[in-house]
Formats: sequence, C-alpha cells, structure tokens
Amino acid sequence: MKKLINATETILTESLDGFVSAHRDILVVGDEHKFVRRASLKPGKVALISGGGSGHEPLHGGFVGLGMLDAACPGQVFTSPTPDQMLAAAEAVDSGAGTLFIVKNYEGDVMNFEMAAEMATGEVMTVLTDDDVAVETSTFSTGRRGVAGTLFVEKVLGAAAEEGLDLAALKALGDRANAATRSMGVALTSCTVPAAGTPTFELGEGEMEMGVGIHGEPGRRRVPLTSASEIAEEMVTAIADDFGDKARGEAFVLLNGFGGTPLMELYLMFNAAQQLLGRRGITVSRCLVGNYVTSLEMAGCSLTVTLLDDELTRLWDAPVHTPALRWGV
Amino acid sequence: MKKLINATETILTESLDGFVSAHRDILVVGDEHKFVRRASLKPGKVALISGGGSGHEPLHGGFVGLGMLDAACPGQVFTSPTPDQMLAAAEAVDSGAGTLFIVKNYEGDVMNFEMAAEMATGEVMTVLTDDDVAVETSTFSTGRRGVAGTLFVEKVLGAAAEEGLDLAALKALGDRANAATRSMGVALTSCTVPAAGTPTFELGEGEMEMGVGIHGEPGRRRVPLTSASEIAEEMVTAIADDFGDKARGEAFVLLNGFGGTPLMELYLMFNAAQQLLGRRGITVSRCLVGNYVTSLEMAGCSLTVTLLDDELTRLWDAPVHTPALRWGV
Amino acid sequence: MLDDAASRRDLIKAVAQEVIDHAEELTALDQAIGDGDHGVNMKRGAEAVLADIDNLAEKTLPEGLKAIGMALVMKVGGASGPLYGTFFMTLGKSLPEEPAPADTVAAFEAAFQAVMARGKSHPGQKTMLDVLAPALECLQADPSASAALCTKVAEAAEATIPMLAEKGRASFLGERSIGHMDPGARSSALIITTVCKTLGAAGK
Amino acid sequence: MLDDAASRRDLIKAVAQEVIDHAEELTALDQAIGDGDHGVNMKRGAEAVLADIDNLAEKTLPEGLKAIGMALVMKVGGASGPLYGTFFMTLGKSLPEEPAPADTVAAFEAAFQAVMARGKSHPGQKTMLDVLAPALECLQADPSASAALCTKVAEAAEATIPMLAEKGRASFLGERSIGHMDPGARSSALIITTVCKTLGAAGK
Ligand SMILES: Nc1ncnc2c1ncn2[C@@H]1O[C@H](COP(=O)(O)OP(=O)(O)O)[C@@H](O)[C@H]1O
Ligand SMILES: Nc1ncnc2c1ncn2[C@@H]1O[C@H](COP(=O)(O)OP(=O)(O)O)[C@@H](O)[C@H]1O
Ligand SMILES: [Mg+2]
Ligand SMILES: [Mg+2]
Ligand SMILES: [Mg+2]
Ligand SMILES: [Mg+2]
Repeated sequence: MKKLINATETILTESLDGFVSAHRDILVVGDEHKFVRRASLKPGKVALISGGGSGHEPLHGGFVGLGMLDAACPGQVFTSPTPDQMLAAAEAVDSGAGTLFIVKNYEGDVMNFEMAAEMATGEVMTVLTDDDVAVETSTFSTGRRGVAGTLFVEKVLGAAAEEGLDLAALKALGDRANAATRSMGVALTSCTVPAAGTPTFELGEGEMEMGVGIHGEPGRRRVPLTSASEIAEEMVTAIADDFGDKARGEAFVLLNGFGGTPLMELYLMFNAAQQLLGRRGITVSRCLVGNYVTSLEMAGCSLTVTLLDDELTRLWDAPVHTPALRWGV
Repeated sequence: MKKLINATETILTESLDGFVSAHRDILVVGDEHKFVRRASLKPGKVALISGGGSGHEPLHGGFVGLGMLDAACPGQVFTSPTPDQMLAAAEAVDSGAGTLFIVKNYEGDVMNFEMAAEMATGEVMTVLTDDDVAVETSTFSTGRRGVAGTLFVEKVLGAAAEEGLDLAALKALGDRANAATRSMGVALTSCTVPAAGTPTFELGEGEMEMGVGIHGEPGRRRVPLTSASEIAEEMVTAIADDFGDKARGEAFVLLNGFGGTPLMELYLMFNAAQQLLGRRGITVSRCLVGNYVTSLEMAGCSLTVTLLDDELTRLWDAPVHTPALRWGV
Repeated sequence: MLDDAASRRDLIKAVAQEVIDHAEELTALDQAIGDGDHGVNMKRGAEAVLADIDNLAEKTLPEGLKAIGMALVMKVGGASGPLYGTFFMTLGKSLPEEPAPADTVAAFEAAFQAVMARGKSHPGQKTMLDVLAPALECLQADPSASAALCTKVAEAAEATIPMLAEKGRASFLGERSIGHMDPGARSSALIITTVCKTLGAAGK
Repeated sequence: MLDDAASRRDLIKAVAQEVIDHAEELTALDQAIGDGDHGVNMKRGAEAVLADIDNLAEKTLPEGLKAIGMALVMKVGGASGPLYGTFFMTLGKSLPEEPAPADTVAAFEAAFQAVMARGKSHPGQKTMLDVLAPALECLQADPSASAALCTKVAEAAEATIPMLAEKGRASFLGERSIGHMDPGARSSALIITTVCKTLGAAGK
C-alpha cells in the first residue's frame, strides 16, 4: 500500500483538518470531527445533511456550502458514519424548519441514519438515493445502491431549500430527482482501504469489473477489458433500458471518475456516451466530467443520466458555492 | 496498460471532442484539433496562449476562458505541440494587441514555441515558467522545469490581460509571478504513456521518487516511502531554502495531485504543508487543493508556494470562468 | 453468574480481545464479498469498549450490556455497528439484574428479533443472523449446553459459505457471493464462542 | 547521386522505415532517462513523411529536404521535432541541386551548426549532437568513407552511455543519466547509417 499518510488511524482527522482549513471561508468542522458544516447558515431554511463512508471525496464534504448541503458526516473509509455524528450535525445546523437526511442506499448508511432519525428531537425526513442500475434488484432484497447520482439529488435539493421549499416538498423533490436518475460504473483497478492495507479485489491485467460499486465492491461481472466505445455502449444500454419509454429528451450527464483515471480518458468516455445517448434521442443539455464520487484511487468511471424537466434544470443551474462545485456566485 | 480508450492514435482527438462538447458554452476547438480557444474573445485584449504535451489535464485546456487563457495547444501525450498549432491559435485569437506565449521550461516546448514566435506575423512575447526546485540548476544548463506553478502564472496573467494590461507589462508581470513561485513534487507510482504501453519508470513497493517532474521523468532521488509529514517537510524545506530570506509573509499554496492520489490524501498533505510553512513564517492566505497539473494516472503530489503581494492576490481573486477554475462569475 | 465486576470485566476483555485478534481475518472475509472493512469496524468497536472497560464492568449486567451496545452503535459504523449495537442494547434491556437461564434465552431471543427488525432481514440471507438463529435454537433446547453451542455456531458460520447473499453488500454480487463465508457470521460465531469458553472456564 | 525521383524515393522510404522499425527501442531508451516518447515522436514524423513520399521525391533534393524538415517540425513535436526539423531544413537550404561531395560536407556542417543554435547546446552533453559531431568530422576527413562513417556513428551512440546529460530531459536526472544511451543519439545513428547503406547499396 502506497499512500501519502502518517498513520491509518489519523488519516480522516488530518485530512478533514486540511479540508476545512483550505475552505475556511465557507466551512467549519464540528467537535471531534463529527461533521463539517456551512460557516454561515440561512435561518428558516430546511437543513440538508448527508454523509457516508469516507474515500468518495469530494462527496459529501465537498458539496457543503451555499446552495447545496448544510452539513456532511464523514464515516471511516467506506464505513457509514455513526448516529451521534448525524445527531451532532443536526443540532448544529437545524434552524427550526426540520432536517432532511440524504442517504445513499447501503444498509450501513440506512441503518445508522435511521437510528439517528429515531433519536433526533426535531422533525427529520430522509431521501434515499438508489441510482445504480448495475444491481439487478429483482433477485435481491437489498435494493439498488446509491452512487454518483447522489450529487445531482444533493444539488437540486440544495437549490430548492435555498429557495425556501419546506421539508415535505423537499422530500418529494428529492425522491423525484432520484427517480429520474440512473448510474452505472466500471472499474479497471481495485482500491486499497488504508486500514486493510491490501486491495479490496484483484483484477487481472486484461480484466475489468463491470457494474462496480463505489466501494470497490465487486460488480455485475468480471469481463475482458474492451474499448471505451463498447464500455460506453454497455453503460448507456443498461441505463436507457432501465428508463424504458421515458428514455428521451434533455438530460444531465455526469461522467464521473473513480479517482485513478486521467481526465483525458473521462472526456473521451463522455464523448462516446454523449454520442450513444444522442442516437437514442437523449440530448445532453447539462453535464459534469471529473472525479466527483470516487472510490479512493480506483481506476474507472461511472455514467449517470438524469432526465431533466424545467424545474430540475433550473435548480441545477442555481448558484452554488461549495469546495467542489461552484457557479453563479 | 489499462485505459479507457479506443486506440492510442485517437485518444487526443476523441478526448478533445468530449472536452469542448462538455464546455461548449465557453470553448471551441480549432481546425484539425490544433487548439481550443475561448468562444467569445475580448477585442483589444492581449491574447494569452499556452500549450504543452497532453496528459496534464486540466492544464492547459481546462484553464481557457474568461480571466485566464485565450487558447491552449495540446501536444501528443507528454510531447510538446508543434509550431503550426501555436500559429493557428495565434491567428484565431489575436485581436491586434499582440500575443503572449506562456511556456513551461522544457526544451521541446521552448523550441517549438520559439519557432512559432519566429514564424508569427503579429507581435509575440514569451513568459517561461520554471518553478521546479527539484532541479538543481547549478549543475546543468537546461534550467528548472516549469510545473504546477504555471497555473498561478496563467491565472494572474489572465486577470491582468482582462484588465487591459499591454503586452510588455504582461510579460513583466508573468516573469514576476514566476519568480515568486516554487514547486516540488513526489511520485509514489509511475504513469503509462498510452503510445508506449508500459510504465515510464518502475518504483518498488516501498519506494518513492522525490523531486519527480510532471512527465513521469525521474526526480532527484529514489528513496524509501516515508510518512506524509516527512515528505511535506522535505518539500517545504526545499522550497523555503530556495526562497531564502524572502520566505515569509502571505502565500498562495497549490497542493496538486498528479492524478492517481485520492483527494483525502491531498488534503492531508495540505494540512501538513500548511503547518510546516506556518512555522517558517509563511501564512497560507490563498490555496487550491486537487488534481490540476497531472501526469496521467501517476500517484503523488506537488507543493507549489507563491509569495504574494497585494497585486498578485487581487489578480488571483479576480473572476475566472474556465472548465477547471471558476469563481466570481 | 457475572455477578461481580471482576468476572464481567474478564468476559468483556476476552470477547473484545478475540475480536481484535481476528480483525485481519474478518477484513479478508469482507474483502472477498464486501468492502473490506468488517475487521477494522469490529476492532474499532472492541477498542472503544476496552477503553471504557472499568466503567462498563462496574455497571450491572443489564446496564453494562446497554452501554456496550450504545458504544458499538456510536463507534463501529457500517452495517455491523447498528446491528451489533442493537443486539447488545436489547440484550441489556431484556435481562433482569440476576438472570436465570430462562431469562438469558428470552433476552437472546428479543435481541435476535431486534436485529432482524433493524436489518429488515431474516435467517437464510447469508448474514450474522445465520449464526444467531441456530445459536438461539441451541439455547432454547438447552440453555446450559455450552459445548454444543460452540460447535453449532462454528458449523453455522461454515454453512454460510455455500449460501447466496440476499442482504448486505455481498448481495450485490449475486451468484458470486457463493463460496465465501459471511464476515458477520464469522464475527458472531467468534463472540458467542468466546462468551461460552470464558464463562465455562470460570466454571459458571 | 540522388538525381532522380526513384532513388530519392528509395532513400526516404528506407530511412523512414528504419525509424519506424526502431520506434520501440527508441521509446525504451527514452523511458530510461526521459519521458518515454522519443520512438513515438520519431515514428509519427516518419509516417508523415511516408504519407507524402511521392510528392517529396518529385522535388529537387534541396527542396525535398526542406519539405521533410518542415514536415518533421510540424509533426514530431517535443525536442526532437524542432531539432531534426532544423537539421533537414538547413541541409536543404545549404545544398545545391547537384551537390559535389564537398557541398555535402559543407551542408552537413551548416545543419549541425543550426541544430546547436536551436538547442543552445554543443557536443558533450549527451544528445544527438554527440553523434552528429563525429559524423561531421568523419565526413570532413573523407566525404566518401561510408563504411567508416557507419562504424563511427554506432560507436558515438554507444559512447553516450557513460556520459552525464546536460541537455534535454535526461539532464534532470543528473548522475542517474549515466549508464544509458541517449535516445536522440541512437536515432541519429540509425538515420545516418541507413543513408550510408542505402546510397552504398545503390552504388552511389
Ligand atoms: N440487513 C442485514 N441484516 C443482518 N446482517 C447484516 C445485514 N447487512 C449486513 N449484515 C451483516 O453485516 C456484515 C458486514 O458488516 P460490515 O462490513 O462491518 O459493514 P458494511 O457492510 O457496511 O461494510 C455482513 O457480513 C453481514 O453479516
Ligand atoms: N538542447 C538539445 N540539443 C540537442 N539535442 C537535444 C536537446 N534536447 C533534447 N535533445 C535530444 O532530443 C532527444 C529527446 O527527444 P524526444 O524524446 O523526442 O523529445 P522530448 O525530450 O521533448 O520528449 C534527446 O535524447 C536528445 O538527443
Ligand atoms: Mg463498509
Ligand atoms: Mg516528450
Ligand atoms: Mg464491510
Ligand atoms: Mg522524450
């Protein structure tokens, strides 16, 4: 394991210290590093809190700030945060209008946020994201994973909360944004959880893991590495098939790197995906290309497609000022 | 070699197509993919053109736009672009106020931009960046390499050009910004030039390359991998020693990832570097942490420090709207 | 049984140490069909418990168990944190201060039910429940059959190998989850076995 | 010598093909002390020349050489593009249409000087100049000593191995550049040898 660290036990706190220090104009860190939150809160606004295992940076801490999240709770690497973190965050950012948890659909995250919601004093609702079409739900009862599409949900919820939408309306909007979103990923290499010290899985020189999750957990199937166009084709097909009849019109596309793939390849994949989507009648009207929802140093990428309507487009375009996304301000 | 590509010959053009398509609101691509340029030019403004081998994305294409570059010429991976590219770019963006080339100090880049300047019809001046303190200049005649500090030079030149500074004044400003900037890098893994197909160098499991360049070219020395704090200490010492007496006051810091290192580790390194700089009387008043000047998928990072004055700070803060840097607009 | 702080301390210590000693094995199991953190997670929880061991041992058995459960919830994270946390908290809530064997069985059953409720899961899905369920059966048959219980949970953990995961991260693997032991099943077996052995050795 | 399009075509073809055939070797040399693209760069240039070979062969020798130089400048990139480009352009500019041996030597000298000017470099710095310089000396001693020239450039390329690089990317390596052959020296030797052999085989 080759990492720029001092000790596996202190990675998280040292990294968070650097993170909030680099962004001290907009962020502060909570006691015992339980959460990061916006430095200036907007009174009367519903509090948006997300969180999850670390190692997916910039998700979620990088999305805290004006027009997006109020707080994010970082767990240990690839491990859900604990209920005391969400409780402390909620206490710090709730301004009386209630709290919305945005939770990626992993049992660990779901159960920990659920316990926090049970223990919380204020009103709490939860939006679960489950955009990963790689998981063929029918066969299993855990459901789809929440992956890179979570970024879109957090962005539009942030914009709407800033506009003053109430808790129930935000919950409905979040569910709607999630329902309009599908993702699919592929890994070319594994990643190494620092505390484990060895790669989570082993891929042969000529292999890729199709349908990988964002924790280096294995995917749909292990197959020979093929060309960018063929990979894009499989992703686009999986997503479009899952949308079924709705797969048409304007879309937001996130071509997301998992951490170890150069930007050059991500733009190349975006190019391939955009053409394939176009042939199916899906026009990319908003997009993002880069490392946004990562799996440490894993090589590979995911494609996320959200079918847009005027409201979602307007909320996506709304001003945002966070460490990782910034425009209009 | 595991890459998301179709063929090594078409990586560059496919990637550029995706890039300009993703940013079509602000960029266009030149004929034969010779350059990318701002979609809307500002008449009467000095044209700023940079370029260099590809594989360092987002540098330079990602810095084309309002308040930064007017055009960037992408060479093949790690290979300087050719004079016809700079000539075509200059023709496309020169609005009569002259052209400033911003060139990283590598002989290939220097000679190709030099030939372009000789062939150009309009007035051309050149700012050479050479911020890499890993290269101990005294012994060799090639001089220091231009590395991640180039980002700072391009940003302040872009802001000043937008304000209407003339060609000679911009050349002087660029030289001054470069002279106030020092960088030093370390690699934990190599990278693979797609056309070569094998890693540029081999590093043992417990080794790092201290003082590495941004092309995976070997560095100062190959040493056992140590802790983040010790690595930061060596970088800070090399930079501060090189600044000598001037090493004090407010600084801009870029903690730059080479492509394969997770953001978590970059923030951790930033944390270490900031503390060490603080002890030497250097306060980080502006900073950037992330993958900005990369070497394909190489793991590792570089530290860049620029000693600020009021003018440089103001120009850094000025609005910018490019694919990779955006604020104030 | 466990009616003085010293014996409670010994038990807590033994279980926590066993988990810590097997952290790498648990992580390796989780790397095969999960995300490679189960050992790290459980170790973090065990260390948190050890750090507070004097305080925990001083408490009554029910209170001590509740406190252990809460410590696990707040320290472990992931799926196993809420599940083991819920298990121990419920155990504590359900036990009287001086439990008879039947009380222990009832409390175990309550804790088992609480884990199912928290996990929205049931035995047969290749999880820790596939060890907890046969353990409960064994206790129901004979609350004092400590050796039988140890054999049972070891077999039950082994028996998760050919199972198809339907809960937890391993479920994303589908058919590929077959052929690997469930990490949570293994940690449950370790904990139960250590409890039996420690109580047995103490002649209780 | 080279006074018809067919023989010019044969020569261009032979040299370009030799470069292409050795691309991997040149890249490997550049991986050791540079950035691993010299073979790829030279191959790209050679392919550009081959793509235009009929047109290039039709030109007079000086014009053809200038055009080859310009093609290399516009296609190769890196350090070697401007350097080889300058070399061939200057060769073309300096040669009369029907050169006598002395003209060839003078043109080679002019081209060598132009490369030094472009590269701000001189022999002894572990670059292509360490092959071009002895080649020039050899030609100056005897413009027709083709076999001697071949031996000389091969030795000269070998002789860059123990040198310390002071120019080009290898210079960043300092002492660590010692022990490896300079890629540009090797490509120069390949080109010169192929020219000699092709002209020799054609009996010219
Ligand atoms: N819904 C569930 N019900 C019961 N046990 C579960 C459930 N989900 C996961 N588990 C157990 O948790 C174990 C994994 O724990 P751990 O690796 O610590 O958490 P995570 O899966 O969040 O990384 C699995 O091996 C399984 O035994
Ligand atoms: N200043 C110089 N003068 C003469 N030759 C040089 C100079 N710089 C580099 N070279 C030659 O160019 C070769 C490297 O070419 P290449 O790898 O194609 O370009 P780059 O170094 O830009 O990647 C070196 O091996 C050396 O022979
Ligand atoms: Mg986990
Ligand atoms: Mg090069
Ligand atoms: Mg796990
Ligand atoms: Mg090279």
